[in-house]
Amino acid sequence: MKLVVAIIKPFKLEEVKESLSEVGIEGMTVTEVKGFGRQKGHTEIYRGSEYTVDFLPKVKIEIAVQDDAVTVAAQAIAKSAKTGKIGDGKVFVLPLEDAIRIRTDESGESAL
Amino acid sequence: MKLVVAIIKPFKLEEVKESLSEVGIEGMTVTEVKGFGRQKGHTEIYRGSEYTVDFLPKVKIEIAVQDDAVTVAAQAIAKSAKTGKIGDGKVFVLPLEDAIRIRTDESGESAL
Amino acid sequence: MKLVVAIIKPFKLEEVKESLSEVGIEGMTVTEVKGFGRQKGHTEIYRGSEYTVDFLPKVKIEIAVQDDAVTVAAQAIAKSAKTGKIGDGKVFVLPLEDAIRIRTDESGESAL
Amino acid sequence: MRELLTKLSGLLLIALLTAAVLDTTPAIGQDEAGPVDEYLELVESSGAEYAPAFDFFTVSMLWTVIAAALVFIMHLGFATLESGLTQSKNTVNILFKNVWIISIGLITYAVLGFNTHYPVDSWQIPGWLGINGPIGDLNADGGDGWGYGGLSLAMTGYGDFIFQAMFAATAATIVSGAVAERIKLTSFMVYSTILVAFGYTIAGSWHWGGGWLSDIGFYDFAGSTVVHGFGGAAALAAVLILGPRAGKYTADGIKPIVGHSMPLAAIGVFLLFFGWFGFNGGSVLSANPGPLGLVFTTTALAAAAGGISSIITSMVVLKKPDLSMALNGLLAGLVSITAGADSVSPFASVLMGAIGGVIVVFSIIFLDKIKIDDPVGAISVHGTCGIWGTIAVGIFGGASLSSQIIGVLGVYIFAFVFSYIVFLLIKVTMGVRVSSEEESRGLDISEHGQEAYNIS
Amino acid sequence: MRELLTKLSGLLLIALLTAAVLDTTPAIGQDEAGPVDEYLELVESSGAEYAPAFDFFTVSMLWTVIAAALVFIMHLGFATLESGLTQSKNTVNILFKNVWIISIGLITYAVLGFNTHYPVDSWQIPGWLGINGPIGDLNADGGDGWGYGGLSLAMTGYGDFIFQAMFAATAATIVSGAVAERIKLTSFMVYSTILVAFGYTIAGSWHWGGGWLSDIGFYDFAGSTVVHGFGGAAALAAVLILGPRAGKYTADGIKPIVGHSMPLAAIGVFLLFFGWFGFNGGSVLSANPGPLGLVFTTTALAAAAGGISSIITSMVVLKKPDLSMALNGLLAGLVSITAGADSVSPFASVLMGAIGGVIVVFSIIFLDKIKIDDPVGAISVHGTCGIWGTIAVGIFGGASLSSQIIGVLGVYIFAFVFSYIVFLLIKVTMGVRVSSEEESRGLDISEHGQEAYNIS
Amino acid sequence: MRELLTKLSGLLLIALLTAAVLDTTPAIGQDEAGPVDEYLELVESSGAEYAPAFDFFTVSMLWTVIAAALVFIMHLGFATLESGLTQSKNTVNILFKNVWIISIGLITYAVLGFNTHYPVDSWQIPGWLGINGPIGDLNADGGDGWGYGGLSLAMTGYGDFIFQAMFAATAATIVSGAVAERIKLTSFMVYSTILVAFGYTIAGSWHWGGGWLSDIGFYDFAGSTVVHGFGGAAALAAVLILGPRAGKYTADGIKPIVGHSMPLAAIGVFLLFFGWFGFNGGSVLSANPGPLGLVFTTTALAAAAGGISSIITSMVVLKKPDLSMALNGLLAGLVSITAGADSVSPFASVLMGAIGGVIVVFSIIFLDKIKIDDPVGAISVHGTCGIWGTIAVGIFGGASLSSQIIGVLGVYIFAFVFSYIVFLLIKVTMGVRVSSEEESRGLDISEHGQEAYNIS
Ligand SMILES: Nc1ncnc2c1ncn2[C@@H]1O[C@H](COP(=O)(O)OP(=O)(O)O)[C@@H](O)[C@H]1O
Ligand SMILES: Nc1ncnc2c1ncn2[C@@H]1O[C@H](COP(=O)(O)OP(=O)(O)O)[C@@H](O)[C@H]1O
Ligand SMILES: Nc1ncnc2c1ncn2[C@@H]1O[C@H](COP(=O)(O)OP(=O)(O)O)[C@@H](O)[C@H]1O
Repeated sequence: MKLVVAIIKPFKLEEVKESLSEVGIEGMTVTEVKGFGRQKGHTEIYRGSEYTVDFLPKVKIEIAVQDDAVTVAAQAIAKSAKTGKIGDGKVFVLPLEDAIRIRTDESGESAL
Repeated sequence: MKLVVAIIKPFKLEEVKESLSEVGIEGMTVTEVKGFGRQKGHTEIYRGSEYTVDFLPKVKIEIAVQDDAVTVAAQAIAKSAKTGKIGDGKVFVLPLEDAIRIRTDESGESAL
Repeated sequence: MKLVVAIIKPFKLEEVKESLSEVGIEGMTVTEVKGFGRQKGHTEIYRGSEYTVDFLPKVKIEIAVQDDAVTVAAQAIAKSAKTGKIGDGKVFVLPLEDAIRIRTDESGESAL
Repeated sequence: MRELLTKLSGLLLIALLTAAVLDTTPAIGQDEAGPVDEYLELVESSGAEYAPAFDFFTVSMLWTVIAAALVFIMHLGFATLESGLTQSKNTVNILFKNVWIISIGLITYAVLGFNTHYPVDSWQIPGWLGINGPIGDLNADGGDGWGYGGLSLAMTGYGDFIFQAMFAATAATIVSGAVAERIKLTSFMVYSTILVAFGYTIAGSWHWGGGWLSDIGFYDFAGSTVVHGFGGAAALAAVLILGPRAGKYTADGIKPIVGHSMPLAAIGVFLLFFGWFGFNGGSVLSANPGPLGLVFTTTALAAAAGGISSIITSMVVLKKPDLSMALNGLLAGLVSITAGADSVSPFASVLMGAIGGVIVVFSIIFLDKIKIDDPVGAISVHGTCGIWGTIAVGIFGGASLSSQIIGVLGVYIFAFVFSYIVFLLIKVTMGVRVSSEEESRGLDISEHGQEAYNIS
Repeated sequence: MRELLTKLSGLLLIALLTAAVLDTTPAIGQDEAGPVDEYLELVESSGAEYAPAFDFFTVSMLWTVIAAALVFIMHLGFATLESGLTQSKNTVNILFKNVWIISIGLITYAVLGFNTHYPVDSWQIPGWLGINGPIGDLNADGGDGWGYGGLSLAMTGYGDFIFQAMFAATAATIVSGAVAERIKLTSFMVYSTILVAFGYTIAGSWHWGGGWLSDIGFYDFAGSTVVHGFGGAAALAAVLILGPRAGKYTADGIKPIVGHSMPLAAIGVFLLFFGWFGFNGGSVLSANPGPLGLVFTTTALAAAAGGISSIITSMVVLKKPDLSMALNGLLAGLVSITAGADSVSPFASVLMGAIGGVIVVFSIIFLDKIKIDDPVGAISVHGTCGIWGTIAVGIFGGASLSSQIIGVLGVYIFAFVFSYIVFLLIKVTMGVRVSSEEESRGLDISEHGQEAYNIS
Repeated sequence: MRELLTKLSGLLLIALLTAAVLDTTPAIGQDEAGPVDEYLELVESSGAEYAPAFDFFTVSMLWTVIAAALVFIMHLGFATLESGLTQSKNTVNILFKNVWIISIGLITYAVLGFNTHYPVDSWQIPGWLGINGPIGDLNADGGDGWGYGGLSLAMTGYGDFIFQAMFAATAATIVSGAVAERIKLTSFMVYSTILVAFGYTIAGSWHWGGGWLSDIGFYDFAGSTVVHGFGGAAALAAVLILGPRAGKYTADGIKPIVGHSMPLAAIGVFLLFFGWFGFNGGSVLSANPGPLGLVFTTTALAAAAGGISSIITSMVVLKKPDLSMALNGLLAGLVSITAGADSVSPFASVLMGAIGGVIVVFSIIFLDKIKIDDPVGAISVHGTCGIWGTIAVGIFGGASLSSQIIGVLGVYIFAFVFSYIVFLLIKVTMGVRVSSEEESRGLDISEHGQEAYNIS
């Protein structure tokens, strides 16, 4: 199993979620994060002094999938999250050794 | 070493924390996340129009442990987080190659 | 590739970010988390009853790097995040099997 | 002399003539008739010699309606204070309840409250019970002049009504805070309606309506007992039936359920303080300069003293300067002076407020000890301090101590019993508490399908 | 008799003598002259026999300025209500707009608004258009006494000005809520300035300025039509040109854009309710006890009825007790009574408010259905209920139904057309809408480079 | 003629007779005596011919206490403004300080402030220092009628006290904002107590207490200098000793520490604007229609002008429409008009406010440049604009420019030195600043063990 971790632009979340369910992926965990990379932040001003906000709001999606589903999932995300503009984000793939469904104690792929 | 990642229902956090310390696990990192899966969200209404809230509030717990402690940890979590109702969540186990304690620069298992 | 995950004290974030860019690491994802470990929380009081706040605010930094950059990154973080006081946090290193840059579909190291 | 006399008479002549024909031609020759014209007619019609009294009547009436507006804003104070001291997952519910309370409070007061609060001569049980019908045109039959209540009331019928109507909902609001975060919405809507329509007005009629309490010389200037005490005692009964919030009292002690926004709580308390100037000041029932100034002074000083003493108490007893206690302390001072604001010295008002500020801290801690869960401290602030404030008039204000005690007992027992019975009936019929599932999820989503905050 | 007569004359003599020399020697012997001295001189100068009227004048003037302050606080009400019912990423922008509106509203009213609102004899088109210049020293030429407007106005020139000035900005505020979250700041600043300076004042002159509407006997006590209706109709025009917020109306139906803070929204509505006592009560234009009490009562009861009926409606129609609807219901009740607050019975006021509370719910749902996106419901609350409130005076208040209808048509059409043209001109010249990029990012960052919340 | 004369005398006879026996039998025959009765007696007792003056007295007294309530609400304004412009980790601390300030301010004013502010004849150093004891029963010896201060004051003793008492705490509140986020709580509690008890009242006695400033003809209507200037200068001294917040001024320039809630800040400013009508309007010290209307108008127009000019300035200088600057601009306008609200034309008031709005922006930027860290801009708003407002009366209000300058110098220097010494003494004895550890963690947890927000 793999853990597919994607960092995307917040307003793309809905789209990504839909394209994932199209490829049969119904489970995921989402976290609000702040991103730092090529895409630069913006400058704000407060009571006369400027300052730059480096970190941009992003959304992190974590999905545990069977090995064979990795590419489908990654593609689905990459396709639906793309705007072509800098800051679109990343998809990371990590090895996942085990998974347990708390409710049923099932483990392994059947837990996903 | 492994990184045990658990997604649980928020109100179960205290219980999980306690059962973990019972098995001698004192360190963990907790994140508020939103979950999406079999458990369906609820519909809300605002000024006359309905809409569904898909994502449910969950809590993510990350625990770095020695290899031999994985099962204990996973069991402790699974046991204490279980309500038997849909949406109880998952426990994932990821390989962890190295760990460093920033304060002391210790690394490896001694850093946990 | 590796995923370097660091848990640090919030007010150290700026420093860590700078020392990372010094070693040429420009990309990272940051999450506000709550930490639990050796460092104990504080007790608060509300309307006459005391209670302890166990979880301490921490910041999690995730950085995907090439294998050869891991030590540099880890060192940079450890150095800049250290206060020597309990609660400084951890650096974890996880294996990363693949990475995709959504904008360009580049994958592997070139995606970082 | 004779010459002058003639001259005077001349002046006088013009004066009276002008006045006499005012309704046909305006005084200072100009075409359209205006409010001043009409006013002069009114004055004339009641006899020119009453002009000063009439003006006083007008000033007093103005103050009465302004005071009514000030009492109204107290409801925003309650709404924000209650929201601030409870969890954000129940905020929509609390705000909603407060919109309901002020609305239903005003309507029921028009439908039957006013005439039940002031039965005048139509009691079913003289001095004890006089339930009556809706208000009519209160401006009719001289109700818009001092014809209303004769010289004994310096306001019109509507002025009297609207000022008292704003008070009515208060009782229900006090309960609202104490039962927050676990009561079923519809049940509360029914309960609060019955409480403001019957409970509050019947108890009130005993004192302000000229009932048995006024006969025994019970003294409660603006309602430490008949308003705040009533609400506090009613709240206690409701809480006893309802039980504490889930997770508040555990095996290993009290687990505080922390309020979600201190700024909201502070806004609430300052608005209540602000509105209290109308609550106590308006209870002078006229713009009489002497009492008015005294009431404003004693009210403000008692609040301040309550704030300070509660701060000191929290620092000594709790080892922390507790904001929520300081806020309750201000209110404690206000409740403690409400019964005697017009009849004690500034010095006494400071004492009364300061003692109230100490009492409230211990009362809150004590109620928590005996597992009576009052999220906002309403029972302590209004109930406990209401007792103290009323008794204190016997100590500092020259009222008969025994009458004060009888009054407190009478009203508190009635409020408790009335509330207990009504709440129990609702419990057996429709239930009073949400499911533990709904409670942990929060009433906003489970009862309203709405969330209070949506930061994006 | 003769003997007594002499005695009386003696008394009288002393009285008049004392009065006559008051400016040289204070009445109750003491050195420095004070306000009471001056006041007595004023009274003397207008003839001692007018004393009561003069006092009434003073009381009425006091009420006028207090009412002005109450109307002012309505602008905080609007600011918080609008902020609460919109997204947090646009909050700075909304607050900023409200600071702008009240500021520019007051200034333009001094520069030309007041004299355009009340052209007196200087109309360009009699009864229709009388644009005039800035105010001068309104205390001059007896403007500080009842010389101002003779006995027909119980206030000074400045009293009249400041009370009306506080009203002026309201129209723009109503639009502000409807166009929120997508309008370009600078464009709104220009638009709102023109609207308050010309649009509102011209339409107002037709009725309160003695124009053609007052001639046909149109009755609008405090402005259901000329204030709220005007704002609502102007808002509708602006929204039609501006279009809905991105993502609100999608292929698969309406996607609600949820307000970010219900406590802010509730604070706003309660403050508006509070200020409305000045809005309606002050429109009595004097402290005349009869009407004043009636107006306070009808205003409060209508609001309460609107709250209750909207709650019931939302429970029946939406199956949920919707807080945002309950809040709008209170306002709906207030708008519905504004035109007739002084001329209907309490019973009628309850009816008028209750109907308003039902209307507003359906109006909001309907506008959403036809894809008119009004984030705060301003068009429904002020526009739709403004119509109802004005017509209702024809039903319950004895006004001529036809005149009422003509008045509504006249003002609404003018407001709509005026707003449409101005907004269109601004669209073609400077643009009215932010880029979709800026909209999704939020106006706070894109327009102000500031964020409303920074929880650390 | 003779016939009529007789008739008149008849009327007169009845009038006087009735009046003469009013205390025994009520005027309009009915059993129980009420406020109007009592009032008529009062009128009688001071001589029927003073009736109008007496009514004026009553109206003025009513306005005085209402104004006091309006000034009170300014303290909620300060509390919310300060909270909004600072970090959420220090919010409990700021709210707590504001509860403390209003409480201790009222109490100390009763204990010694009032009689030190107005020493009348008991000066230790004539015209400079007159520290005196607590207030007694101010209603005694005619203090509840115009016996109090004779005709020169249209209020009772308590009216005078409560109105002035509400002002007193203001000085400390101004400092509170400037020293926020790093001052030690207990130290601030001691400091603020001394400042309001002695500093403010001594400086005030120089002008309003009939001291040397009033002798040289210094003119400060409602306190641009003696209230706002005093607070601003005292704040400057405290900040100089205290130093800036950690991390504000770094090697690579100014790092703004952003306020955590703009809605709170906006609520604060609007409430301050609202309360200012009592602050300035109440300073007319009577309900005299002429000045009252003028003061309301100049106050509102100056605020509006300040808002607009600060908006334009921020757009030009900072390239952004800065909300926090716009909010400060409104306040700047208000402070700028406070000294001359009763003595300048509306046009002048617009100018004064507009200039104030420009000054405040540059003052804030300048103070930041020279590393004087004032989180809420209190020094600029109250201190800098206080100078401008006072001088402006010499330019637009006909006051002597030299006297104005002397007055400003006198009060500002005294306030600065007094505050500096007191603050320094506290620093050496108990310390004034929290540890950097506590500062970065936030005062809410380190000082109060409480958090302001707990969103669940
Ligand atoms: N090396 C990295 N490790 C972890 N997250 C990264 C890394 N590089 C980028 N990110 C995340 O991806 C987001 C987008 O990256 P960025 O470089 O800004 O644009 P792009 O992905 O289009 O090149 C960043 O905001 C950050 O959250
Ligand atoms: N494939 C997945 N990858 C990551 N997180 C998941 C996955 N499936 C479920 N989750 C997380 O687990 C939570 C519970 O899963 P759900 O399917 O709703 O109930 P259950 O675990 O009882 O079957 C989800 O809300 C989500 O946060
Ligand atoms: N075993 C662990 N797994 C995951 N996170 C941990 C673990 N131990 C500690 N942490 C994180 O590191 C933080 C600091 O650890 P702590 O034990 O308090 O101090 P130190 O790292 O100096 O020993 C904790 O707050 C927690 O967020």
